[in-house]
Amino acid sequence: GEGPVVFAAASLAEVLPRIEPRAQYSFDGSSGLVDQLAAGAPADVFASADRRTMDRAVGEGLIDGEPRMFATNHLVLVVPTGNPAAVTGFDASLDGAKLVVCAPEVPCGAAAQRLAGAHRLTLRPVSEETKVTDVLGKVESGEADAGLVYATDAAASGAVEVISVPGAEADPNTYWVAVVRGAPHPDAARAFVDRLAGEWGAQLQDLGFGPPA
Amino acid sequence: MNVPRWAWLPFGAAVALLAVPLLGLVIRAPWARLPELLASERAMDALTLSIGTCVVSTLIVLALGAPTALVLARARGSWARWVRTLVTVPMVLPPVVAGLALLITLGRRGLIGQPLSVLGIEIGFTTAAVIAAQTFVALPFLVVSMEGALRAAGDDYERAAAHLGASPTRTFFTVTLPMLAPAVGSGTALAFARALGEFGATLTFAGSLQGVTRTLPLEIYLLREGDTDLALALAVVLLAVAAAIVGVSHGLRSVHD
Amino acid sequence: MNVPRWAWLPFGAAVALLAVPLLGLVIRAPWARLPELLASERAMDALTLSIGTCVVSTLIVLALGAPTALVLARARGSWARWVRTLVTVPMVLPPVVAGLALLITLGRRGLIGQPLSVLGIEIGFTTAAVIAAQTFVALPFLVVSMEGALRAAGDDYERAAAHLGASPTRTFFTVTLPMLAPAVGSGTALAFARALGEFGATLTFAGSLQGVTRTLPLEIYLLREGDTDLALALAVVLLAVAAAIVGVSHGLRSVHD
Amino acid sequence: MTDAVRIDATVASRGLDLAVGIPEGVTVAVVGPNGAGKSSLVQLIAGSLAPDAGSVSLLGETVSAPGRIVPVHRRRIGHLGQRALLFPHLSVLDNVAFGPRSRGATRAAALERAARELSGVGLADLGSRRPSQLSGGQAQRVALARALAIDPDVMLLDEPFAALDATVTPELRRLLRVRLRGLTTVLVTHDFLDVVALADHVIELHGGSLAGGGPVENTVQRPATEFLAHFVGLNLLRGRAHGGALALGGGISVAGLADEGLVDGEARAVFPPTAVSVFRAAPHGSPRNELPAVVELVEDRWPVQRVTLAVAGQRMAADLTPEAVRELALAPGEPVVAVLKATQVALYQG
Amino acid sequence: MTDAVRIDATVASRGLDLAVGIPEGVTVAVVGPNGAGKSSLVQLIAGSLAPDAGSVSLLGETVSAPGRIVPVHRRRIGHLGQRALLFPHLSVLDNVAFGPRSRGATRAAALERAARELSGVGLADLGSRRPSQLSGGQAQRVALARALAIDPDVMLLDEPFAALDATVTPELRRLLRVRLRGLTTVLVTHDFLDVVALADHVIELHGGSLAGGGPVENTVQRPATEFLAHFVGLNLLRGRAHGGALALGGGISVAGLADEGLVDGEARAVFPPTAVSVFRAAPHGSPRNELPAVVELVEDRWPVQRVTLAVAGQRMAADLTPEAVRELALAPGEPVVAVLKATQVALYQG
Ligand SMILES: Nc1ncnc2c1ncn2[C@@H]1O[C@H](COP(=O)(O)OP(=O)(O)OP(=O)(O)O)[C@@H](O)[C@H]1O
Ligand SMILES: Nc1ncnc2c1ncn2[C@@H]1O[C@H](COP(=O)(O)OP(=O)(O)OP(=O)(O)O)[C@@H](O)[C@H]1O
Ligand code: MOO
Ligand SMILES: [Mg+2]
Ligand SMILES: [Mg+2]
Repeated sequence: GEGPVVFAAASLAEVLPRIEPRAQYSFDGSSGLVDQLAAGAPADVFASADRRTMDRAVGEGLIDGEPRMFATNHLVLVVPTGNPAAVTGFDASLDGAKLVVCAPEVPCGAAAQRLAGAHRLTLRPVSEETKVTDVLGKVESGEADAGLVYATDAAASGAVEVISVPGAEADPNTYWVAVVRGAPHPDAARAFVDRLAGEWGAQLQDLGFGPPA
Repeated sequence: MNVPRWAWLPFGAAVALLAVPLLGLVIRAPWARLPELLASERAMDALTLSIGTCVVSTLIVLALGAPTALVLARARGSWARWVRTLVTVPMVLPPVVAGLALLITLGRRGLIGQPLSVLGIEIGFTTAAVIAAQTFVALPFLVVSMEGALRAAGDDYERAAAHLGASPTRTFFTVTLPMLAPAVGSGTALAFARALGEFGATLTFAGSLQGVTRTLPLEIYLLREGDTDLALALAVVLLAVAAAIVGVSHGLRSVHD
Repeated sequence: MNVPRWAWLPFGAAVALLAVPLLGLVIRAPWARLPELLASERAMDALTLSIGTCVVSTLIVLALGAPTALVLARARGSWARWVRTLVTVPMVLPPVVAGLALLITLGRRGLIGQPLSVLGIEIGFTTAAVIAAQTFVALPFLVVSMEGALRAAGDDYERAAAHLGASPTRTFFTVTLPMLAPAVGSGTALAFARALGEFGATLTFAGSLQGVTRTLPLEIYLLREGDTDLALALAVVLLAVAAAIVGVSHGLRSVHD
Repeated sequence: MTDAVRIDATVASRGLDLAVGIPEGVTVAVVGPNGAGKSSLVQLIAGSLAPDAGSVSLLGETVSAPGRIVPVHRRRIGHLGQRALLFPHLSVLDNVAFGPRSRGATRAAALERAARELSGVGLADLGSRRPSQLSGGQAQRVALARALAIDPDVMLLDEPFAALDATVTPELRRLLRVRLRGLTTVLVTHDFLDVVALADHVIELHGGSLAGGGPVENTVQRPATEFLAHFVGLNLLRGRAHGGALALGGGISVAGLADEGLVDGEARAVFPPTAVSVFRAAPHGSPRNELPAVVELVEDRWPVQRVTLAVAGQRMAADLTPEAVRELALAPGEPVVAVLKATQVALYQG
Repeated sequence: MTDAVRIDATVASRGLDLAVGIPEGVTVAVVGPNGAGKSSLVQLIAGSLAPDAGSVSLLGETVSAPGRIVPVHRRRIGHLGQRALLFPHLSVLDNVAFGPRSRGATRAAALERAARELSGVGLADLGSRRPSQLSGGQAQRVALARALAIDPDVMLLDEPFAALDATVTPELRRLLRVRLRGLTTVLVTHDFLDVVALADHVIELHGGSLAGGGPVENTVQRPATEFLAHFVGLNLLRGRAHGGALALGGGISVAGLADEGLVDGEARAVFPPTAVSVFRAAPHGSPRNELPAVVELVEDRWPVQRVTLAVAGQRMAADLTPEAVRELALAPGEPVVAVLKATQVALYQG
C-alpha cells in the first residue's frame, strides 16, 4: 500500500477512512491491537481509545517516541429502535434487559466499569465483547436490548435510540496515537501522527469527537 | 514394496511441521504453576462450562445422530443421497458461517428465534446457544462415521434377530448398537472433540461471557496475550484431551478391524 | 430389516437442526445485491486472499502429505503407530490451541520465530502465517484419508510394477498415485475445505489485516455485526463451496467403491 | 388337513410366480439353478419379502398379502442360512436365549431353555464361549439350537452347509436329521446328499416357478427334468420313443432298457456319466449306442475328468480318466464318438 | 553349464532352508502342502524376500546375499501370480507396454512390443480395453503378455490358475505351454494337471526344505513320498518288504506286483483309491489283501464319495459310490475291512 499501516481502536472505524482513505487500517479493540503488535504485527501507527492501553504498549516497548492525545469521547446508552425492553436510563431498568458491554480489557469496557462505579450500579451484561463495534452491532440487530457505546458510534448508527448517561461527558476517555517501533514506513507514520494530532482535529470534532483535553 | 528414498524428506518435513508446534506448546507450558493456574476462577469457569456443554451436546448428538445414521444406512430411495449430502455439508462448512447461519435463524429476529422469542424463549447469549453451536458442528461427524459402519456391517444380524422374534426397537438396542460399539465409541469421541474445539460458531453466535458462554477455546483466545501462562495452561489441557481422544479412537478402531 | 418407527423422530429432528440454519442462510442472503456486494473491495480482498492461500496450502499439503501417507502406510515398525497418532492429533485439536501453538513456536518470540526474526524473517501477521495455520490444520486430513486408502489397497500392484522393472519412484507416480486418484481427490477436497474454513488458528496466529491475513471466515466474523449483508453474501459463497466439495468427494467415493 | 405353509404369490421384481403347499411335519428340499427363486421362496415364508399379488399363509393364517404383512418378528420361523450369524457380543448361551427372551420369556426361563437346546446339539459345555471362539461347524450348530429355541412353526434352511468345510458337513447333517424330526421344514440346497439324507419331498424351481418335484425316492431313481438328473449325478436325454428306442432327431437314436414298458411318444433316457466312453472314431464294439458328439468342456473333477459333450443339440457328461483325456487330446470343439452301454441306459415315458 | 537359478539360502522367520538349482530352459514345478515355502522360494528369486544367510544367483550373478540385495526392479523376472494385477487405470496395451517403458524403451518401441505380445496371447484386438472389461481368463493372459514383454531371464508362476474359473484353465494352460517354451520357469501349483502339462521336473517342498522330486514321468508313475502320491491321485503305504509283500506292522501286510523286483528292506506300496473296496466284515473273496481299518472321514467328491481310512497308523483313501456309503452307513470311527486288489498294487523299493 501507499500509505502507512494503521492499527486503530474500533471506535475510529467509521471516521479515519473518511479523513484519510489512503492509509491501510486494521480496526479492533485497542487491547487486541496491542496483543497483535506485541506478537510482531507489522504496523506503522497505533491509535488507542484510552491512556491505559497506550501505556501498556509503551511498557512493552512497542512505541517509538511520545504518544499524543488527539480526541476525547464518552459513553452513551443505546437501545434498538422502539426500545423493546423499555429501558429508561442508566439505572435499575437495565436489570431486566439484555445488556451488552465491552470486556473490561478494552477501553470502552474500562469506561463502562468506571461509569457503573460512579452510579453505584452493578451491571449484569449478557456478553462482554472485545470491541465496541460488536456491542453496537448486537444492539442494532436487536439481539441485545441495550448497550454501552461511544457517542460517536451511536450518532453514526441509524438503527438505535440514544439515551445519554449523566456524568459520562464529565469523565471522557482519551484517544492517543503514536508511531510503532520498527515501523516499516516510518516517514508516512510520523506524518500520519502529526496530522491526526493536528489538522484533522476539526474533522474529528465535526464527526462527534471531543477535542483533546 | 519399497518407498522411494526421497519420500522420507517430505515425510520428515510433515512430521516436523506438525510436531514442533505441539512440542513448543508442551515446552512453554507453565508446568510448575499449572495446578494454581487451573484452579483460578476464570480457568475453572471455562473448564466447567466447556465440559458441561460438551457432555450435553455430545449426548444430544448421540440421541439424534444414532437413529439418523440408522435411517440413512437402511434407506433405499434416492432421497437418502440428498439427505446424506445435506448432513455432510456442515462438516466442511466454515464454523464462522455455521455461526452466522445459527445467528440469523435462532437469533432474536431470526426465522425461528422470532416466534420463539414471542413465546419468551431466548437462545442468544445463553449456554443453550453454545450447546446449539456445538451440536450443529458435531452432529455430522457422528452420523457420517456411524452410517459408514452400519452400511459396512449390513443388516444380516438384524434380520437374524427379527427371525428370532426381536422387534426393530429391541434389535436396535440389543444387536445393532452393541455390535457397533467401537464405531459408536469412536464417532462419539470425534463428535466430543469437535464440540470441545468449537470456536468460530460459538464466537459468532453465542457471545462471550465468563461462566455462561465463554468456553475454553474462547477463553484461550481472549487470554492468549494478556495472560499467556493461563492460556498455555488451558491449551495444554485441551492438547491432552485431544491426544486421549485420538488414543481411544485408534484403540476402538483396532478392536473394530 | 425395518428401522424402528420412532427412529424417524430423531431423524427428522437431526435433519431439521442441520437443514434449517442452512436454509435460513440461503433465504436471508441478499441475492439481489450479491454481485455488487461481492465486487466490493473488502469482499474481493478476502476472496482473493482466501483462494490464494488455500491453493498454496493445499499444494503444500499434497506435496508433504502424499509421501507421508505412503511412508506411514508401508511402514512396519511400531514407531509408525506413534507417528500416526502424532499426525492425527491436530485433527481433533481445537484450532485456537493450534494457533497458540503456532504463535509460541513461530511467533516473533517463539522457539523458532525468535532465531528467524534475528535473521530478518518474520512469519507472524504475514500471509505466510495464514498459510502455515491452514497447512497445519489441513495436513492431517489428507494424510489420514490417503493412508487409509493406501493400506486398504495394499502393495500388490506396486510389487507388480517392481517385477516389471519400475523403480519405487516411477511406481509411486505411475501406479500408486493414479490408482488412488479418487482417494487423493477426496482427501485434497477435504484438506482444501478445512483450509478454507480455518478461523481460530488464523485469528490467533495471523491476526486480521485486510488483504494480508483477513481471510473469508475472518472477514465474515468481522462484518457480521457491522455489515450483515456483506457477511451473508460471503457466507453464501462459502456454503456453495462446501456443497460443491461434498458433492465432488461423494462422487469420487462412489467411483472408488 | 390344511398345509402348514401355503404360498400362492407373485413377486414381479424377482420374476417369481409360485403356487406351493407344504404339508405339516414334512421336509421339503428346494432345488434349482442359481437365481431360480429358492431364497426368495424362503423369504416369502419368513416375511422379509412381500408378494405383489396373492398370499402366504402359515398354519392356515394369512401372514402375507398385499397391504397386510405380519412382520418377520411376529412369525414363528426358525431360520438357518449359510452363515451362522451368531451375535458376536453375546455368549453362546445368550445367543440361544435371545429368541425366547425376545418372545417374552423371563431371563431364567430363557437361559434354561437355551441350555437345553445347546445340549440338544451336543454343545452343552460351550455356553460361556464367545462365538469367535467356535469353529464354523460349531457355530452352525449353535445357530440351529438358537433357531429351535423359539419352537418354530416352520424351519427354513437356506443352504445351511454351503459355507462349511466339507469335513464337518456329515456331522451337522446327522444332527439336523435328528433335531428336525417332525418339524415342517423347507431346505434349500445344491447338494444331492442333503436331499437324500434329510428330505421327504423335492421341489425344483426354475425361473421363479415350480418346474417339477415329487417324493425323494422317485426323483433319485427316475429324474423327470434335466436339472434333477444332473442334480442326482445322471445324464438325461429327451426324444421320442420309437420301437423301444429313443430317437433324438437327426437320425440319432439311443437304445436302452425300459423296465416299465415304453409306448411311442415323448420319452427320456437316463444314464450315469460313467456309462459313457469316448472315442476318436467309432469302435464298433458290443455296446449298441454310438453317438456323434462334440466336446464342449473338459473339467477336472478328481479323480476323473468330466467331459461335457454336445449330442444332437442336447448335453451329456462323460467321466473319463485323466490319462484317457490326455491320450485322446480332448479339447473344446473336437468331434468325437460317444459310446453308451445300452444296459446302463434306462428309458422312461414323458 | 551353470544353473539359471541357484538358491542356497535360509530365512529363519519363514523356517526356510533351501538348496535348489534350476538348469537353464527347464520348467520346474514346485509342489508341497500349504506353508511349505513355495511362494517364499519364488519371492527369494524375485528379490522381495531377502535371505538371512546364503545367497541367490541368477545366470551366475549373485543377486541376493546378506547385505547385498539387487532390488526387485533391477532383476529380469517375469512374475505371474493368482491375480492378474493389471493396472486398472491403464489400457490393456499400456499395461503390457509398462515393463518395456520402465526399462527404458521409447514409447513407440514399447507399444510395438506390447502389441506383439498381445498377439502372442491371442488378444490383439483388446489392446484398447480397460482391464475391468476383461474376463478373468483374458486378464490372466494379458498379465502373461505383460510379464513376457520384459524378456525375463526367469519366469515365476505362483499358482497362476488358482483364482480362475475351471472352464478357462485348459486354454490358459495350453497357451502357457506354447509361450514358455525354452524359458527357465518356476511353476508353483497345487494341480496335478499343471505338472503333467507344463513341467519337466517336480520339486516337493516340505516345512521349508526340499523333500523330494525328479523328472515328471518318474514322479507320476512311482511317487516317492506320500504327498507326491496324493498329489498324483494315488495311495502310498510305507513298510518293510518281506518275501515279496509289504509288512505294515501289527501283522498286517500288503501283497502286490513288484515289476522292478523287490529285496527285503524299506519299501512302499502304491495304488489308486478306486482299487480299494470297503466291507463291514471280511468278505474272503479273490483279492488277497484284507486290511482292518477305521473310517476317519467321508467326503463328497462328485461323482464318488472319498472315504479316508486309517490302516496300521497310516492313511489311505477309498473312492466309493454314494449308495455304498449309505448302505454301509460309513461314519468316522466305524471299524471296517478294506480290500485291495493285489493286481492294482505296485510295490517299490525305498
Ligand atoms: N435382494 C434382491 N433384490 C432384488 N432382486 C433379487 C434380490 N435377491 C435375489 N434377487 C433376484 O431374484 C431372483 C431369484 O433370486 P433368489 O436369490 O431367490 O435365487 P436362488 O434360487 O436363491 O439362487 P441361488 O442359488 O444363487 O441362491 C433372481 O433373479 C435374483 O437376481
Ligand atoms: N509375508 C509373510 N510374513 C511372514 N511369514 C510369512 C509370510 N508369508 C508366508 N509366511 C510364512 O512362511 C512360511 C512359508 O510360506 P509360503 O507362503 O512360502 O508357503 P506356500 O508353500 O506358498 O503356501 P501356500 O500353498 O499356502 O501358498 C509359512 O510358515 C508362512 O506362514
Ligand atoms: O478499543 Mo475500543 O474502540 O474501546 O473497542
Ligand atoms: Mg439363494
Ligand atoms: Mg503360496
